[in-house]
Amino acid sequence: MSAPLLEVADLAVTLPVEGERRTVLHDVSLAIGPGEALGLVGESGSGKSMTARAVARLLPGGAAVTGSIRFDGTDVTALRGGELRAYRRSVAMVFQDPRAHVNPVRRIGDFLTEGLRLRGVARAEAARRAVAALADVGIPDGERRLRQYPHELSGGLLQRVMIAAALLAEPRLVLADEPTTALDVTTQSEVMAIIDELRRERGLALLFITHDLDLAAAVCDRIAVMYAGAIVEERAAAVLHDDPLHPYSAALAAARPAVDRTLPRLAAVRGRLVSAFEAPAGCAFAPRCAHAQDRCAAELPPLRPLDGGAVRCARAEELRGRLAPQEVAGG
Amino acid sequence: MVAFVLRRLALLVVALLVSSFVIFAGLQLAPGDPLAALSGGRSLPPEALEALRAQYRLDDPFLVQYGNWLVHAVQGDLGQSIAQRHDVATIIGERIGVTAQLVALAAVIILVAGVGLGVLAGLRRGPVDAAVLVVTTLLAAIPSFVAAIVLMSVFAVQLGWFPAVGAGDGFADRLHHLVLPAIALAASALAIVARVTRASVREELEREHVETAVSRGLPRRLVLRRHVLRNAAIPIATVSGITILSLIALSAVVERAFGINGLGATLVQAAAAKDLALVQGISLVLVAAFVVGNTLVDLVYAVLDPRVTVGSRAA
Amino acid sequence: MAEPVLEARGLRKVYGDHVAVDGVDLALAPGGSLGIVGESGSGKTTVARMIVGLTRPTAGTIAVCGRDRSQPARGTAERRRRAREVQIVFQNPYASLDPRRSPADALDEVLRLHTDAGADERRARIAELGELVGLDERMLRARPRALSGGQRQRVAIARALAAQPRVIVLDEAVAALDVSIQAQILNLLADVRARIGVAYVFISHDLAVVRQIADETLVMQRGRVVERGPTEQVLDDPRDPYTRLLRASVPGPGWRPVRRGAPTTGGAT
Amino acid sequence: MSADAVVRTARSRRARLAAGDVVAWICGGIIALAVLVAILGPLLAPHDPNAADLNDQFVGPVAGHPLGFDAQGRDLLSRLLAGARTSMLGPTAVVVLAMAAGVLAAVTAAWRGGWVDAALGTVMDVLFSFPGILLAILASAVFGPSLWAAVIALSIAYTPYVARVLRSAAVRERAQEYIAAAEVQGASAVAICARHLVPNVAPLIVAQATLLFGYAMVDLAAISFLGLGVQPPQADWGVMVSTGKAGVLQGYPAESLAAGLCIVVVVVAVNLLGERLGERRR
Repeated sequence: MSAPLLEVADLAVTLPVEGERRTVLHDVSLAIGPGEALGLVGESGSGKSMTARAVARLLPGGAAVTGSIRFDGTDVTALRGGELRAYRRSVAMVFQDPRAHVNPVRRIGDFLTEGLRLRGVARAEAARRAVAALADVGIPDGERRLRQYPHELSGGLLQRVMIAAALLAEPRLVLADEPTTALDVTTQSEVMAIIDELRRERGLALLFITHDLDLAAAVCDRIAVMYAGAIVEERAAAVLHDDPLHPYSAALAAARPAVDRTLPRLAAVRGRLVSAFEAPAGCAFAPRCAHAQDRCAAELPPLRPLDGGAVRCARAEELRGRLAPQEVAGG
Repeated sequence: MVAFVLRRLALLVVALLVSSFVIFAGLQLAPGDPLAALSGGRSLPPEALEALRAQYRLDDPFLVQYGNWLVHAVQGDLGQSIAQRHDVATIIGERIGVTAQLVALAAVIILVAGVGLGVLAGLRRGPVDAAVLVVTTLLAAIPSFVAAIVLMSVFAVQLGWFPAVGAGDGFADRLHHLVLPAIALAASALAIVARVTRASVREELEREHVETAVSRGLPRRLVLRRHVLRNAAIPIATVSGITILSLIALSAVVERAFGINGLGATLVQAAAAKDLALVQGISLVLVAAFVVGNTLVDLVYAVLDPRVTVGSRAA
Repeated sequence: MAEPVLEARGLRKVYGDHVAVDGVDLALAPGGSLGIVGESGSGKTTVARMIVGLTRPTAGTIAVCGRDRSQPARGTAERRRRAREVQIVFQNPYASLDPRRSPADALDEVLRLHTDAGADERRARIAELGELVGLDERMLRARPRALSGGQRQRVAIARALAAQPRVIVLDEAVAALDVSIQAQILNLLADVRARIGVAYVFISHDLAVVRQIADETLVMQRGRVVERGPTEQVLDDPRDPYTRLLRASVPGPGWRPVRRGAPTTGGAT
Repeated sequence: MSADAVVRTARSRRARLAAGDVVAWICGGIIALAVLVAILGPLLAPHDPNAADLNDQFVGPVAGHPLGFDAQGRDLLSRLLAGARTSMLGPTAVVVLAMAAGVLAAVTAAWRGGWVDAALGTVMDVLFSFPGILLAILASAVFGPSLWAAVIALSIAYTPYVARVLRSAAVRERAQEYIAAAEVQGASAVAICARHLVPNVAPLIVAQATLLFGYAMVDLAAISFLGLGVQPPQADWGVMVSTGKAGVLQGYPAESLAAGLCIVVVVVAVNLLGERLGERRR
């Protein structure tokens, strides 16, 4: 891989909650090359959204960050003022809930052209580009849309507007935080296709955050799986589903019902989800893991390279090849 | 939008009709002989009583009386004040100016100081915010008449910077006379507006769409102006409007405290003297001003918030 | 099919000039499981609310155990009898429990409403219900805010079961849960049905989840049923173009998103 | 918890930790003291609050009379203590009446929705056109000046404010799925409102009642100040601010200021407490 565009190393974040500091991210390292798409997959509390926020410098006040985030070689955590704003313009964010993330009292046109106007683009030219961007995301009647308010658009359309706005900034990296979770499944398919197509066309790097392993696999080159504030596995998207290295990735794939075949029973994972701050010592997944041994609870292994990917499991080598989905069924 | 305006105007007419009816009925149904009430409890010669009976058509059915009264009221004839021996409309005409000026001056104070302090406190955490919070907490609890006494005691009696009583003549003198009363009238309302403004600004600052604006690398002043303050303006305008409207009635208290011969003070005198025609007339004018003002606030709200098409503002 | 436990004919619901549900027929065998699939605006939730009596149909009939329930209940006894026929589990585990009451309180309230059982008997029954859905004594005594989403959904299921209904309507009951927890609840629902023979109406937007739990499936689009049949047949061999589109939109191994050109969604919400 | 929720919690916790609950306890103490004085007032008064001696007119603090005398030579402290009764009782009555009517209207509107909601809303909108003070002045014109006429008038005028705020809270609560679940369980509307809906908006009801008390206290005192509420010579804080006005102009503001201060202190305490109670809900 060429020099990564985004490189996150040993990132840890704590937030003040009820007078104490809570760990939300405990050890996150990842890299995205120019034009590459990385899926960040996990369940609630895994820290996937917090990772995106840390990268976008959108953590709430009071957050304490250690480790490094480098974008194109610059240290993102140290940026201030104008430099920070310039960085934010080269990293575009697409949020989960477009309804909340677009100012309800300003027109779609204002939303789309605001950034362009700031860069000195003339009003008419900005409007022309906005209409073109809307056409790119599959909204044909752009002139009319520019005059509308957000509440006049459906959720699916508004998310396309959000994507158009992100692309208008001509970013090098797009952070998409569950961009289709609030949408219907048919709309999701379209919106994902749009993101995928435009990203490839323009050679943009993508950090795609989702809870859906299959969805991530469809549009990403590589996938990182998170659990309790740490990355537990990173693998090429094509092989992760069928040949997982970490028991949690395997369990996540197996717990999902299939649409194309009837399973006698789902391979549910026992126990409940834990967030980073309540994670036990040692491997956070150990209490729920079918393959856990005493040593798993004793020490958290580092993320180490294996089979072209990386994994954080003490027994990864012995379990290799034994975690494929059908093996877990019946657990 | 047009439908909203029409609906709101219809509601205005209904509110005016119902409130005028309540004012009329309430006073007409007052315990005791309406003649005694109309005469303010004075003993009048029989021919005067007869004239009153004829003037108010006391023998007509109640609704007919109300209809007559309303028709006359719309034409500007609000009857005669027995205690003041004058036409009610004339008395109102003479006194309404100073009250309007007083409320307007207080409104300016509220909009400048209240909204200003609120925005300042909303945007700056730390000592500025804490100071505004403490000051407004105190101010909000000071009744207008207490504020009036304190201001009068300090700035009129002790320091002698302002006159203690009266309304003055001519622009400069009138302004000089009305400064203390307007401050007394505005004090607690200003605090309420400041606190709502502060809370609204804070709330908008934490909105997701503001996060979007920040994430796009917009300069802070633009984020504040276009996204935070623009959106916070909606609740701020509504609350400021309602608060200023509440001063219309409260002006009675301040006028009494400063011996200003305005509409409110006259209303209080009339009520104490049971001068019912005058009470009805002034109440009608004040309620009408309040109701029309409320409609204006709703319309401003609709202009500021494109989401409004039907219904009224959120509570 | 045996005499259906739940049967609806010609269900229709109109809000102003918007037809939310338009001529829906359905039947559910005792102990059966019927899936209703659709996207937002399909009318599936309105159907659920009409079945349990939260929304009154504009036209059509609903009968449970042969008794009509299309009109509002008259009197306390009738209302409670209907409650013992059909219960519901909602989507949002954070809104479906009174934040001020523990699960045990919530279950006790239902038991008081529907049985003459004394305090001891009720306590035993609560423990039994807890055991059925996998809640221990500590969780039963906790405030809802101390419970996770999955645990709250177990409480909601226990509350629905407490009145011993013949039918439970599950309205997107696992949609808000994480995958690993969703699997637990789906397995639990299968176990409960096997153990006590209650019938399900399972409302969902998620075809894979419906496949896991429903014997028969209706596909709804804009208030109408566009396809119906045994779940495997509907999903493996969809006939209606809309069902095909839905089926093709579900991500799975080897799936690619497709762009269909101009948006089909309307301009307004 | 979603990332957004985590962020929001982190923010709001930070805001709340800025001030401890010490303030709430102090406010509670002040209110308790005021209530105690209202109940025991005349018993605590060292002198007869109505005993006038013109020789003592405007005399400042002396032994046995820590606050001095008013324009008629009556003991100021005794009058303040005696005045607490009407000053506290009036607002309490307004709060009870307005809250009862407001809660009933809000819950009924939220539960029934549709035309009931619309009709109640219209009634409230019309009531809303009468500012409290104006209604109280009208009431005094009809029934003659008295505390009780003012109390009734203010209760009516406040009801729409209470109803508006509580209605939107009740509508939100009504839409919660646990309420629908109770309906499906076959519980009656009254039972659901009493057992689930009202208890869950109770914190807001309490917060509203507290804030309302402050407004009522100020407005009732204003009406007494205008001479249309409590009638002199009975001691009342509002009346005392008014009767002390003559002294203010002559440079003896003690009576007005002392009575005004009593009002301000109680209202500040009540408002702060109400705010705390309102915040705790979120």
